Parts: sequence; C-alpha cells; structure tokens
Amino acid sequence: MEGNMILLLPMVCPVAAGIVVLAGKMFRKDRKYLTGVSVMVLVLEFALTLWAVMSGGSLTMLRLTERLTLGLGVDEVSRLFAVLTASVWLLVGIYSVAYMSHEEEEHRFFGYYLIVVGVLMGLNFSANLITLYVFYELMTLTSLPLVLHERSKEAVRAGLKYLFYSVAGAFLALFGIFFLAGVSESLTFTAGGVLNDGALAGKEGLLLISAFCMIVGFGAKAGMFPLHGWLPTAHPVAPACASAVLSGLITKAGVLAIIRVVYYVIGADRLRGTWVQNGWILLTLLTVFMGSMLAYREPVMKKRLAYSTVSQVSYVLFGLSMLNQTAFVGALSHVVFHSVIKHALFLTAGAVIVTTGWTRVEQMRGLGQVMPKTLACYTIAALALIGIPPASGFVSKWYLASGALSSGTGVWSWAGPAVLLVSALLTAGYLLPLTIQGYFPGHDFKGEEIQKRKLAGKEPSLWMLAPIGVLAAAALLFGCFPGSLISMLQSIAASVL
Amino acid sequence: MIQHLSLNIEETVAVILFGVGFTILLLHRNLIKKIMGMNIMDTATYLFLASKGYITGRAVPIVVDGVQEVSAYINPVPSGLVLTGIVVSVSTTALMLSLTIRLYERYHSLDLDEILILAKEEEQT
Amino acid sequence: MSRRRDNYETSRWLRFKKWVDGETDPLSSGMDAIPVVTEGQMRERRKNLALRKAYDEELTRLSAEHADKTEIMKARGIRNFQKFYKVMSVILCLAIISVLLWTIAALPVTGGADNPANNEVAARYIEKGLQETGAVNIVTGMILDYRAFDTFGESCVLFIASCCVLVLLRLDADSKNDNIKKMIAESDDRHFEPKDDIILQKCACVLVPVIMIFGIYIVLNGHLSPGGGFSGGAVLGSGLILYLNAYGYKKMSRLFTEKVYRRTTLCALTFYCLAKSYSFFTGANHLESGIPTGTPGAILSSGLILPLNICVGLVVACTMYAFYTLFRKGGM
Amino acid sequence: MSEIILALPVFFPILSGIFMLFYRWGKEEWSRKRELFIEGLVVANSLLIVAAIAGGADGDRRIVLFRLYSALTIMFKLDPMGSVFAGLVAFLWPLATLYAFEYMKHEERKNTFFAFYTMTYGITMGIALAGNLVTLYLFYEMLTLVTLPLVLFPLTTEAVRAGRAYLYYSIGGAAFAFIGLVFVLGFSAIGTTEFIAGGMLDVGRALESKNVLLFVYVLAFFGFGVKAALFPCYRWLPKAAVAPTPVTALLHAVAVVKSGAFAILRLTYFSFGTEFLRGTWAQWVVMGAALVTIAFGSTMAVREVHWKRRLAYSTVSNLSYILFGAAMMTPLGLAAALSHLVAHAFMKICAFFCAGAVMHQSGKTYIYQLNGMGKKMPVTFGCLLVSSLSLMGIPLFAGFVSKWNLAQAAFDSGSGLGLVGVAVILYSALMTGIYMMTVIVRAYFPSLAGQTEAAEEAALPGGVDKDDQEAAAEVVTAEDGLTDPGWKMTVPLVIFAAAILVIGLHSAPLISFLTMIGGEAG
Amino acid sequence: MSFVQNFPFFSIILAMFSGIISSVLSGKKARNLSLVMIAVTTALSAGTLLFCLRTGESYPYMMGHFPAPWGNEIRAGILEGVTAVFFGVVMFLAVLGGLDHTAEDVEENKLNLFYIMIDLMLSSLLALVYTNDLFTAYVFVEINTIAGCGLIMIRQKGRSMSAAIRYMIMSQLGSGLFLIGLSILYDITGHLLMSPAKESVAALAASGAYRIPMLVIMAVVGVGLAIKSGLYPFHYWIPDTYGYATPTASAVLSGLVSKGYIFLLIKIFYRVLGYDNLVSSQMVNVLYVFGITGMVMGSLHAIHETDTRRMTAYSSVAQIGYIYMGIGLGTQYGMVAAVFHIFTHSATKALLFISAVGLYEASGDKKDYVSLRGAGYRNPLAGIGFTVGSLSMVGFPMLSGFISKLLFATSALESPHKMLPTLIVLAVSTTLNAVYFLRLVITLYSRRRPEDAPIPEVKVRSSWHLRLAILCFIAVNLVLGMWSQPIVQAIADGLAMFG
Repeated sequence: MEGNMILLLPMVCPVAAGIVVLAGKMFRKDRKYLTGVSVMVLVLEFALTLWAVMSGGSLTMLRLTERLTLGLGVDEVSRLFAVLTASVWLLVGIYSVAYMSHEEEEHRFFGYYLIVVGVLMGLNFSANLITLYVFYELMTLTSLPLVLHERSKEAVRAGLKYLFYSVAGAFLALFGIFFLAGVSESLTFTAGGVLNDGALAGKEGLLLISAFCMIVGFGAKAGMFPLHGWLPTAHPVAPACASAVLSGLITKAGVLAIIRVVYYVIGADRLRGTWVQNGWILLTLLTVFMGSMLAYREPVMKKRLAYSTVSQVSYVLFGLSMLNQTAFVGALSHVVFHSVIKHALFLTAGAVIVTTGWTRVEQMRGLGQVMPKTLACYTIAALALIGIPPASGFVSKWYLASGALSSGTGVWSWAGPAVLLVSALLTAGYLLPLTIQGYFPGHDFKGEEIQKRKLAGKEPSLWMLAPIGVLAAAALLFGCFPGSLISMLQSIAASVL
Repeated sequence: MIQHLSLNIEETVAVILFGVGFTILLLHRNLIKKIMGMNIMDTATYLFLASKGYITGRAVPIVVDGVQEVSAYINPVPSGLVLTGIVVSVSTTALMLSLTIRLYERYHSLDLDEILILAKEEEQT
Repeated sequence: MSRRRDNYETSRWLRFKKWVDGETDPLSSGMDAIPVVTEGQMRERRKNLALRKAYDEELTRLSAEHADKTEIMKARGIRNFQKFYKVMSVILCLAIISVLLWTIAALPVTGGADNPANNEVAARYIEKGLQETGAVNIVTGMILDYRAFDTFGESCVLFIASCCVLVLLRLDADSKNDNIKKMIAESDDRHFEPKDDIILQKCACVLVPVIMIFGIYIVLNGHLSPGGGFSGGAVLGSGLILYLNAYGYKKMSRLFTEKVYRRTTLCALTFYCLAKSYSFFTGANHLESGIPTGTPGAILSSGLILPLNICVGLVVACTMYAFYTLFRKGGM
Repeated sequence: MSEIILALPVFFPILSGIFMLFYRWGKEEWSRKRELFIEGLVVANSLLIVAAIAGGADGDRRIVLFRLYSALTIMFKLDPMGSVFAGLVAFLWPLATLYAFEYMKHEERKNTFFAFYTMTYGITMGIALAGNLVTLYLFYEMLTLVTLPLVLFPLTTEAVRAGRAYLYYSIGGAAFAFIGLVFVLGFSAIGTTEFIAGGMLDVGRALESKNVLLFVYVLAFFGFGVKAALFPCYRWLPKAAVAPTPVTALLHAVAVVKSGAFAILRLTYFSFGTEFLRGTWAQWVVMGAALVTIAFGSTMAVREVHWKRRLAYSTVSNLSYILFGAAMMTPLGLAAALSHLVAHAFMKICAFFCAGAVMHQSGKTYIYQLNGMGKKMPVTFGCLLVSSLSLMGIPLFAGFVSKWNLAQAAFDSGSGLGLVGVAVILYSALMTGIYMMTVIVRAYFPSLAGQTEAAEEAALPGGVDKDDQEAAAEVVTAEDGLTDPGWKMTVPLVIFAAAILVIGLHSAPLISFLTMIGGEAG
Repeated sequence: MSFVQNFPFFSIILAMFSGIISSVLSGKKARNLSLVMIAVTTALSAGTLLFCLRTGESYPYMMGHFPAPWGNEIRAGILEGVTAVFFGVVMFLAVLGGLDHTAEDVEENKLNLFYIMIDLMLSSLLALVYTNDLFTAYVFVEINTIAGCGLIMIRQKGRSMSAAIRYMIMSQLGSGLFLIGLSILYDITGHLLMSPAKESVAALAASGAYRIPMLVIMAVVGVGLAIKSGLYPFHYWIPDTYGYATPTASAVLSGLVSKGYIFLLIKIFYRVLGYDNLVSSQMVNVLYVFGITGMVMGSLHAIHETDTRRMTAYSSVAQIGYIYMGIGLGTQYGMVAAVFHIFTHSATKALLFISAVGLYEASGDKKDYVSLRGAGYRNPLAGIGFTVGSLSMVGFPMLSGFISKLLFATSALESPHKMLPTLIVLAVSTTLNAVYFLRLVITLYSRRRPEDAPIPEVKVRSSWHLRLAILCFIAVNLVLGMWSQPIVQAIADGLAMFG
C-alpha cells in the first residue's frame, strides 16, 4: 500500500462506522445514539472528502494479480463526483433522521447508508477500471438492503430485480473489461484513453462490441434503455431517502463509469462516428423520450419521479454520447443539477408520504394547504428540472443542445435537441400538475381529508424541511451562478477531448 | 451343376435328407418328431459319409484271400467313422427320448412350447 | 381363409390333414389295453388339465375382442412371431440345403478312385492293416487299433448317455423321497405286461438262444468278418429284451440285475480303458507292446482287438437292455 | 528411496480405511478417540503430501509400483499440476473431515462412512499423483467405487437410485475414456502413457489417422466429462445430492468432479497435446459442449428449489468453466482452468458446508424454508455470503480471479467460440447471481409476507412435489433457538471463507505458478 | 521322449477312468475321487505346460503305435497347457464351491452319476484342448454335450429338464453341422488329423481348387460350433440352461463348456483351415458382426431380466460375443485377446455363479432382485465375490476383465476398418454391463425395505468350501488382472505354435 493514505479515509471511515452501527446492540435500542452517530459520521465524511479532494495524489491499495491493482486517485472528475456525493449524502442523511423515525430497523438503514457512501467514495476515487468495477459491484450489493428495507413482498421482489439488472449490467461491462485488459498496458484512467494500438490491431470490431457492451452494461445503473427496468420498481418500495440517493447518486455512478470507460480508457476518438456512438445516441434518446412518456402517464408519485430519473439521466448520457466538449460540459453539469433537483423532488415526495401517507398524484390535490413551504421548494426544483431559466436545468440543457447541434453527428445533431425539447415539455407535464393542483385545487376541492386528519399547515419537521430547502436553493443558485462550475467542467472537457 | 448333382446322387439325397431333418428339428413342436428329425439328420450325414467312402466296383474292406492291394477295396475310413457316428446318435437319441418321457410324465404333453409354458407356470406357483 | 363348409369336420381334406399331422390313431378303435389309472395319476392329470385349461383360457381371453389392448398386441405379437419363426426356419433350411447342394456340385464325383479321400491313409490301412493289426476286417482294425482313441471315446459316449438316462429315469426303491416312491408305484406297468403269453414264451424259448449265440458270434468274429462289439452287443441286448418281454422281470432278475449290469459295464470299460492306455502308452513312447497279433484269420488273433470287441459287446448289450428297462419302468 | 513418499499418501489412507472397516473398536459405536484417530490420520496424510510437494514437484520424482501389462505401469509422479490438485485436496480434506464429525454426529454406521471417506482421500491422491494415463484411469474407476457407498449411505430408495445413476454414468464415461486410453497407448511416441507436458503422441503417425484420433479425443473428453458433469451426462450429480453433505461437498463439488476435470486436463495437455488438437473440429466440439453445459447448468440451478440440488447444478455449470479453459488449448487456458479448479473448490465446498450446516441444525433443505436464518446463524450465512459473492465473480473474491483468467485466456486464444465463451460465462455469472443471491436475500431479509410466498413458490414449476408443498406449508419462518453449529463445523467454514478472500485478494503467487504450468504444457 | 510328455494323455485317461470307476462308488466317494482327480489332472497339465515352456516347442503324441496320418494323435503346446491348467483350476473351484448345492439338488443315490458327468466333462474338455484329430474332436464334442445335458437336468425340476432338451436340440443342430463340415473336409482332403489336413488345405488353397467347399466348411463348422457355444443369434438355450441348473453346472457350463467349443474352433481355424484363408474369405467379418451384435444384445437382454441367474446367463451371451468379436478382428493380436478373454470369462463367470450361491443361501434361495436386497451384508464374502466378479465384467482395472478389454481394444487398433466400431461397442457394452451388474451389486448392499417378504431361514455362514472357492476365484481374477503379462505372452507363443 503506497501513496496518499488520506484517500482511504473517506472510504474506510463510513464503512467502519456502518459496520459498527449494524453490529452494535446499543444502536438498536437508542435512536438518539444512532442518529447522532450517523449524522456525525456524515459530517466527518464530508470533511474527509474535502480533505482528500484537496490533498489529491494517488494510492495503490492492493495487487489482485500481477496486472490487476486496486488503486485510488484524485482527478477533476472524481473531485466533482466526490464532493457532490458527500454533500448530498449529508443532506439526505439529515433528512433521514426525521424520515426514518417511523420506519422499523433504523439501525440497518443507517448502517448500510453509511457503508454505501464509503463504497461510493471508493468508486469516485477509483484510479483504474478494475477498482471502479470492484466498487461498482460492491455498491450494488451494499445498496441492496436500502431497497429491501421495507421487506414487503414487493420490496423483496424489487430488490432482487434491482440486483439482477445491476449485476447483469455489470457482467456485460465485465465482458468489455476482460477485453480491454488484454489490449492495454494497464487500466489506469488516463484522459484520452490507455489502449495500446499494437495490441489492438485486428481487434477493432471487438473493441467496438466491448465498448458498446460496457456502455449498455454500466448504463443499467444509469437507467438507460434497455436495462432501465429496475428503477421504477425499486424506487417506490424503498424509503424515500433511499430512493433519493438511488436515483440521485447511484445512477450517477453508472454515468461516472461510462465517463471513465469512454473518455479515460477507450478514448472518445476511437468511438466517434462509429456504430457504437450512433447506437448509444439512439438508446439515450429513446430512453429520454420513453422515460418522460412513462412518467407522464404514471400516477404514483415516486414511480413518476423514478421514470423522470430514467429520462433525465439519459440527458447526461446523451451529452456524453455526443463526444464533444460542449455537450460534455452540459452532461457533467446536468449530473450535478439533476442530482440536486432529483433529491429535492424525492425528499418532497417522502415528506408527503410521511406526513399524509399519500402516494398518488391525484391524492395530493390541495397539498399547498398542507405544506406550502415544501411545495414551494418542490416547485422550484420542478422548474429547474424542466429547464426554466434562471434555474439550473436550463444551463445544462443549453449546453447539451448546443453541444449536440455542433457535434457533427448528422441527423442526431438536430434530432437530439428536438427530443430534449419534447422531453422538457413532458417534464413540465408530469411535474407541474402537482404544483398546480397543490396550490389551486379548484372549486370542487373540499379538502375533506385534510380537515378530517387535521393536516392543514402541517409542514414536515425542520430536519426534513431544511435539506429540501437547501437542495431547492442550490437548484436555483446553480442556475444563477454557474460560472465557476462551468469553467471547471470545461477544463475537464478540454483534457479528455 | 444339375449334372454334377446327378453324378453325386447319393450325396444329393443325403443333403436333402439333412435339410429335411434340420427343418423338422426346427419347425415341429412335438418332441418325438424333433427327435425323429434329429435322427434323419444324423442318418443323412452317415449316408453322405458312407457314399464318400465308396469306390465304384470295389469290394468291402475285408481281406479276402490275402489280397492286399489298394485297388481291390473301397476306402475303409468312412465306414469306421459311420460306425462311431451311429453309436453317438444312438446315445443322443436315447438321452432325448428319456428326457421326453420324463417331461411327458410331468406335463402330459409333447409340445415343447407348451411344456416350456407349463414349466414356467409351475415354477411361479 | 377358405370358405368353411358345413361338413368340414368330415371333409376329406381334414382327414388328410389329420393323417399328415399324425392326429388320427389307427389303433384308436379300442385295440389297446385299457390302462388302470391310479389315483395319483388322476390327481396329476386333473392338475395338469386345470393348468392347461387355464392356459387355453388365457389364450382365448387374450384373443377376445374386448380384452386389454396391450395384451392383444402381445398375443398378436406372439402369433406373428410364431409365423415369422416358421417362415424363417423354412427359409433357413432351404438356404442350408441349397448351400450344401451347391457345395456338393463342387465336390469330387462319388465313387471315383482318384478322389482326394482315397489317399495314402486308406492305402496303408488296406495294404498293411493285416500285418500291423492282425485283423482281417480292415474297418475293425482301423477303429480298434489305428483310430482306437475315437472308438474309446465312442464307448464313453454310450456310457455317459446311459448315465444320463439313469439319472433321469431310474427310480430308486430305497429313496426317501415320497414323490419318487409314488412315481415308482405309478410306473409299475405290470398291468400292461402280457402275463405268461404262451406263444411269446415259446417263440422266445426258441429264439433267444439263437439270438444270443448269433450275437456272441458277431462279437467274437468282429476282426474277421463284418460285425464287432457294437453290432454284436446290440443283438445280445435285443435277445435280453425279448427274454424280458416273454418271461417278465421276475425271471429276468435271476439272471440280470442292476448289480450285474453295473459290474459288467465297469469291468468291461475298465479293461477297455486299461488295455487301451497300455497300448497308447507303449505306442507313444515307442515301446514294444508285447501283444502278439497272432495268425491272421484265426479267432485268437489280432492282439487286443478281440478282447476289446468283447468288452464293447458287453457294454452295448447291457446298455441296450438298460435303456429298455429304464424307459419302461425306471429300473431293472 | 525418498520416492516412496509419493506412494505413501495414496496407500496410507486406503489401507487405513480398510483397516477401519474390519477392525473392531470395542463396545461403543463411536468415541472421541476414533475421531481423533481419523483426524490425526488425515492430517498426517496431508502433511505427507505437503512434505512430498516441498521435496520438489518438478516431475522428475517418480515411483513405479508395478507393471499391469507390458506398457501399462502403475506409476506415481509429482509434477506441478499434480501438486496443485494434491495440495488442494490435502488442504480441504482435514477440514472436511472435521466438519463431517459434527455432521454425522447423529448418524449410524459412522465407521463405514469414515472408512470409505478416508479411502477416498487416498484414491483422490492417486489421481493427483498419477504419473500416466493408466494409473489415472485405475484410480478414476476406483474413485467411482469407493464413493459409491458414500452416496448410498442413507440407503433410502432415493439414495439407491442416485447411487445407480452415479455408477452407470461414471462407468459408462470411463468406458469411453478407456477408448482414449487405448488410442493414446497405441499412438504414444514413448510406448507408454506417461504424462508429458505438451503431449506424448507420435505426431507423425497421429496425423495419418487424424480424424479418427480427434473423434477418439472427443469420446474420451466426454467420457471423463461424465464425472465433470458435462452436458448430456450431468444427471447423476444433482441426484447424488441425497448423500450426506460432507460427501456432496467434498466429493461432488471437489474430489470426484474435479478428478474428471483434472483427467481431462491431463488428457488434453499431457497426452494428446494441444499442438495436435488446437484448431481442429474436435476443439470446437468440446468447447461447445462445455459452453452449453455452463449455460445449461446455471439455468437449471435457477429453476431448482432444493438447496443442495441447486448447488449441484451450480457445480455442473462451474465445472464446465474448467473444461472451457481446458478446451482453449493454450497455456493461458490451462492456467485459467487450474485457477478455477482451485477457486471453485473453495467456493463450492464452502457453499455446500453452509447448506449442510443449515440442514444439520434445522433440517431445512428447501430454499423457501430459509427465511430469516441469516441472523440466527450468522457465521454460517456470513460464509455463505462470501462464497456466493465469489461464485458470482465479484472482485476481491476468488471466483473473480479465475473468471478473469478464463476470459483473458479466451480473448488471448482469439477464437470466435472463445468470445462466445466469455459471453456464456458472463451469462452464467448472472444466473449465479440469481440463484445465490436469492438465498442470501431470503436468509437476511425474509419477506414479511413469507407464509403466502413460500406456498406460492412451492407451487412454481421446477420439481417441487407434493411433499415439498406440505413441508412448505408446515414451516416457513425459522424456529427459535436456532444457532450456529458447533466449532467443528464453523471452523472449517470460516477457514474456507478466509481462503476465498485470500485468493481473491492476493492471487499473484498462485496465478504465476499456474501460468508457469500452463507455459510448460500448452 | 520325456516322461512328462505323457502327461496330457494321462490326464485325459485319468479323468475318464475315474468317471468309469465312479459308477460303482457311493456319491461321497465319487465326489472325493472327482476332486482328487481334478487336482491331479491340473497338476499334470501344469507339468505339461512347464515342459512346453521350457522346451519352447509343441509336440504331437501318438495315441497308439501309428504316426500321424494313420493313427490318432493328440498334441500339446503352450496354449494347450495353459488352457488345460486353467480349465482344471476353474473346474476344481466350481465343483468345490457348489458342493452343498449339488448335494441338495441331486438325489443322494444319483450323486455319483453327477460326478461321473463332471469327470467325463473334464476329460472331454481336455481332449478338445489337446486333440489333433478332427474326428476325435467330434466324438468328444458329443461327450461334452451329453455330459452338459446331464449336468443341466440332474436337478430334476421341470424347467431344468425343458432347458436340457432345448440345449440338446440346439447342440444336435450344431453337431450335425459340424459333422457335415467334417465330412466335406474329409472328402476334399482325405485327412482327419489336423496337421496333414492343414497341409492339404494349404495345397488346395494355393491351387485354388475346391473354393466353394472350403468356404462352406468354414461356414458350417463355424456356425455349428457357434451354436454350441451360444453366439448371439443362436443363444436361445443359454438363459434357461444356465439359469436353472445347479450352480456347479452353471459355472462349469458357462465357464468351460462353451469355452471348450470356442477353443476348438480357434484350433480348427489355425490348425486346419489356416487363419490366413479364413481372413481372406471374409468369414471373420461374419463372426465379427455376430460378435458385436451379441455384445450389445446380450447385455440388453440381461438388463430386462429380474432373475439374477438368468441375468448372469445373458451376460454370458454378451461375453461370448466379445470372444467372437476378438476372433473376428482378423489379427493375431485379436486372437490373443479372444483367448485371454476365454480365461477371463471362465474365471469371472464361474466366480459370479458360485458367489451367487452364497447370496441365495442368505436370501432363502430366492433369485430375484427384491429378495437379494441386502444380501451383501448377510453373507459378506459372497457379496465381495459377486462384486469383484461384476467389476471384472465391467472392466475394472486390476481385475481380469480390464486386461481383456484392453487387449481387445489395442488389437482393434491394428485393423483400420474395425477400429472404431469395436471400441465404441466395447464402451457401450461396458456401460450396459455396468447397468445390470452394478445394479445388482447396489441391490446387494442396500437395505431391505419393510414391505419385502421376510427371509425364511437365513444361512449366514456358508460352508468352508464355498468360501474357499470364492476366495480362490477372486485370487484367480486378481492374478489375471495384475500379472497378465506372462499369460498373454504364453498365449501369443502358443498361438504361434499353432502355426
């Protein structure tokens, strides 16, 4: 083990804490202990992440075989993802303290919650493909208990579905990894690719197949068609906070993996103009459109949000598939924005469930009377997701569209933005009705239930409201002041393209 | 071929008899007839052998008047073989007949198939 | 299937067929003695009848239309197999016959003096047989001296066949097995025995000595004239059988019992065995056997051939008689 | 005569086993003393093997026992590949024996059981150390016989049927392998069947009747493949799961089936020689068969609800990983096959032992009966988790290493079927994920609606008969008072799990050793 | 002329003589005499064998004062010696092992007759082995047949008698064909002794005369002896015969009698017809086809059988198929394999029949699968014996069956067209063997079920001679399996002496 040991800390610290939480008896009995320790660890985690990001460097952890090493390293992309993960995780953690109070077996949730963040950190800091794959698999496995938490029949089924889609995707990707390992010196991430031309000679076709397999495989986590099926099943049954991180961050792990594969191992140049790129674009656009359509037709709130995630993450993938700088910037910025926004949305949905028990959109008429502040935050986030300026979504979509138009991918360069536009309309169609119905339930709305259960003005507790608020604010602020973020992303884009 | 067969008329007859005996042995279910078939078959073989030893115009190989020339007598070997063979056939016939007697006493039938079936049934009970 | 006539049972064809199949018994019109059936026999028959009836019923049941389908198939299969078997046997036999005929067509012509079979072997038997064996009858000389081992084997065949018949048919009076005792009682066939048939007895009285003497003559002159141990023995045996038929077991048992039979056979075969062993041994080791061949043509000549003929004659006579008695009643 | 140490590990257990069969041990049926005796014996034998390997495993040490027939000598030889198998078995056996003591605690006729169990050790060693094909064949057949009583051990109708199937398949397979033996003998360049890295065929003569030889190779491959549960001949293995768990685990996941795979490796790399086989239709046939088996085994495992049978199907599939490696006919292929041979041994024995522990503690044999046991038997299910993950091929565990090597070898061989093979392996890995993780999930996160679900699942197609349904209706949730089994069971489990992790994390020395073997033989 | 050279003659005559003597002895004395005689005969044969091995030559032995073309002759060589010794050993052990059962099955005062048949059987077998004369062979074939028939029917049950009459009928067909073949042969060669006959045949073959008769002789003699030895399409008499005779008889019949005929056939092929003629006439291919058909069909029949004795009998059909397959391979090596399999099969099959006796004793004399369940525990030694026999049949290494299988397979390599069919049929047949034999072995070692009928009287401990016989048979099997090299060498040398 050699290198900067600090990189290990954001990984080890929460995992160890998670195991302690899972094993310790006192955490089962005393809720205060549990939440206190968890939040503290999350804060610590945030600090450690920042420290690690600052200190930079790399670390070789282990040699699996002669050629397979497990190594960590910090670069711009990992910085972005790490900070995003740590901060959002902290916020959701705070939210969970309140949210989970009415669930059983909280210690298990928090235990795995902590472990997952450690694994995610490992994923973010991975310095090579193998390490990435290791953490990717571990992430699947450790996040499984979050999905399973309810232990209802549906939850178990959904958990297994989640597992199988993820594992199937991972194995598809593994095919590519097997291949890439043979044609590269090492699988260490290097901007622009690490493939060895000599070894590659005569295997170009295979390279493309592998690349496509990996994109589709890792795309499973990112909810890309055709392996998107787990998302709408897993989200509704998981606790809202779990759904939030699942769709906000864990899907992003898939994105990260694709970025790493395409831009850091294979190299974007090798894919440009090939059938892989075309296929990929086609898949992302399909997903974008299909996700939005399904979301539009979905009555269950969390499921609707899940479909929305399917659609939105594919915006990111679409941006990546364009293989040009502008789109890349758009994609990465959409990673950040979508993460923030989707957390806000999911947390809201969770808050609604906790407070009122409503899950379907039509039940939520008059929500504005119950929790106006929350709904306001929701509205901001929704607008941001639709891409109404000056909220953040607009910025990323702008970059995406302009990148697409200048990408030179023929028909895609205008078909893409068109699909994005249609999808944005659909987004408005499926997100805004809640706001409208919430605030303006119409004349025929009597609010009998609200009165009966005395729900009026019953905002969720501050533990829940605060994170939602912070996230909604972030969604707005990122849109207003995107400068520093965009410039950082542009530097990344320049290095990889 | 026909001409040659007519020259070898004894053998031809013997062979046809052999075939008849063989057929009886195979086809008839009655044990006594089977034994007859067997005897016909054996006898046909002896006829065949004996005719092989015969040489036209020569005498029985019993030395008469001290004449010991080859040209005087027929070949004695097949005669000897037939003698031996007859004894063998007598023995086997006796054996088969005694078996038949025993089986008839037991099953009151000479039909071999029936005997086999009855024997099987007897064992099962 | 031919059209069935009303009077099919009496048709000529049926009668012909019955005759061919041997189903009609010309003696069926009451010429044979009415057997006295013992109770045990009846029981046995009833049992067998029941068995056979069951067997027939089984068959009819199987052929019945509403019987179990698989069983019908099975029965049909058996019937088909039987047909197939018959056809195949006929074909096989025809094939054998034609192959053998084909062979015969390629064999040397019968009676030809130059046939390959008439080679130096036969020549030596004829030319030197008299000197080497002392037997005037060349065939006897050959089978009892040149090829004596075969002949010894032949005696053994007879011996072992009689042993087998003994195994099968001998019913021991001192047997402990009840079943066998019953069988002895049942097979007591004196009911059929002509009791003091005067014509038979007188004929036998005349014939038996002649037959016996003739048999002895054939045996003793085996090396001089046609004949020998086997033919003589057979004649002797038939004499004994005639005597038995005429005078019955009681008188016969004064002359000839199982003990006598055994001892005779044993002595004869032992002598045969020892004598031939001596001869083989000396021959193989190129020793002089020291047995004189004597004057050709004399009764006491040709070395061991005469005693051997006597032995064979005894064995054959005993065996023939034993076969007869065993077949008849399972004991002497 | 230091070479005698090669024969000792073979005959010492066999003779001791026979001794145990006939020796009368006083009045009491079973005692601690005997356990100690058996364990001591097994450990001593393992130490012997270790000593033998430590004395050098370069293939020069050999001992000729006697001559069966002119060119057929019974000979032991310690070469690197043999030492891998020998070392593996030597490591597993003492632990498995320890486990068996606990498992068989309540059974009768323990003496017979352990006598045959010990004999099997020796015979497996015989296969590992066999210096030529004849010796291998001899011990291969003996293995069938000696393990038969173990399969029959419960003496139920089911066990008898399983035993019969096992026997028919094995003997039939051996009969076809025998053809291979004869041809190798007939076409051998050295006149005997001694294993030589790279094959011993007289290539000149072999090329004359090339297609016949290839056909024979395929026959022999399938013949030995019977023990390795190659596709059309796999049926005995799931049936044999009726045997006591130590038997299923050690024999039907390691010793017996690995002997089949090992024999195939010997046949391919050390007898026929890859030079002769590579690129021929025979290679494609055997590789295709291996791939079909991989896919088929995993699929069947998913359908199966009886736990041990599911694991048995998993074994079917995993064994063909090894055969796939063998069929690649490259140095890397051999190394990969060997690495999976080692890795799978640990994973599967661990998985089976977990199943056995559960059966022993609770009598549960069907997967839908396992609800929530994970908490009650933490050690057992912890180990099961490790082995499941490893079977799935999650990195950091042993299974990944071997899969990695297999895939690398497949890519390296550059054949189209090799690529298909990688895809099939990944498919199978996915199926593994399904059939192993369902168990894990059920054990740790029992569905609250367990009752209805169990009944429902019992009604699923997949060989669940009436009794099972009744059983399912009877018990669904785990009983109270269920704990981890005694130390004799848990210690081996933990050691195996640790071994899986060690191999997974630090496989470099092992892999380089195996690559060295591959380099010699390929 | 060395005195040892007389031994073959002595052994034949001794066996005959003791048979003759036995006719006046009591059963017990006849038994003792028979055992002593077999032992002495075996010793004499061993002496012959040693002599031949030492001198490395075969020698003819005149039966009488006249040399070859005129007088009878026998001939002793290495192969004859080996076979005679082997037959003696198997006969001795089979008689020894079946003593009790013989005493039960045979009426007491017919016991001596049984031993007469055993004695004459041995003498005829020895004569068949040693003979150098075709007609002698015919006569002794008849003795053999009648003695065999006697052995079958001596157990006077309905089935054994009907089996005996079937056996007789088939044998008579065979003898008839054999005799007609002999007659034709005599007609075209003029010789009955093998050596001169061979010269004439060679001359005829060289001149091309009498092609058709030669062919027919081969066919007729081959088919005749094949019927008698129970080659596949002519096997119908076998199961009843072996299945219902007394155990000694079954062991002797299946182990020795059919083998005697096969040995005679081989001898005629080599010593009279000339092996090369046979090969060139395609006769071997016919035998080959019958052989491999028998290998498979016999086993298939055996699988259907529930009576274990009949099953073992059907297995003989398969094994005889092996032998004919070996002969049919048309190579010297194939013939060695066939001869070796004669030994293997007689030792193994006799072991099976004899150890089955022990198992039946322990199962109330029932012979079906169900009754035998668990018999291996009730009579351990018999169980082991049966297991060893079965394994040898299946071709388990270290046992005799393996070596013969190996020999067959290696010899198959020499003939390019028959190589693959042979090997595949070998493998299939082995598998089938495994199916029925090992099914029984498993049954022997499985537990009785509650619904099984109770065993009336269990005789747990067999008599000492049965156990001794089983042990010796196992030893013979192991010896054949583990030290086969000298035996195979001797067979090869012996065949070379055949010419």
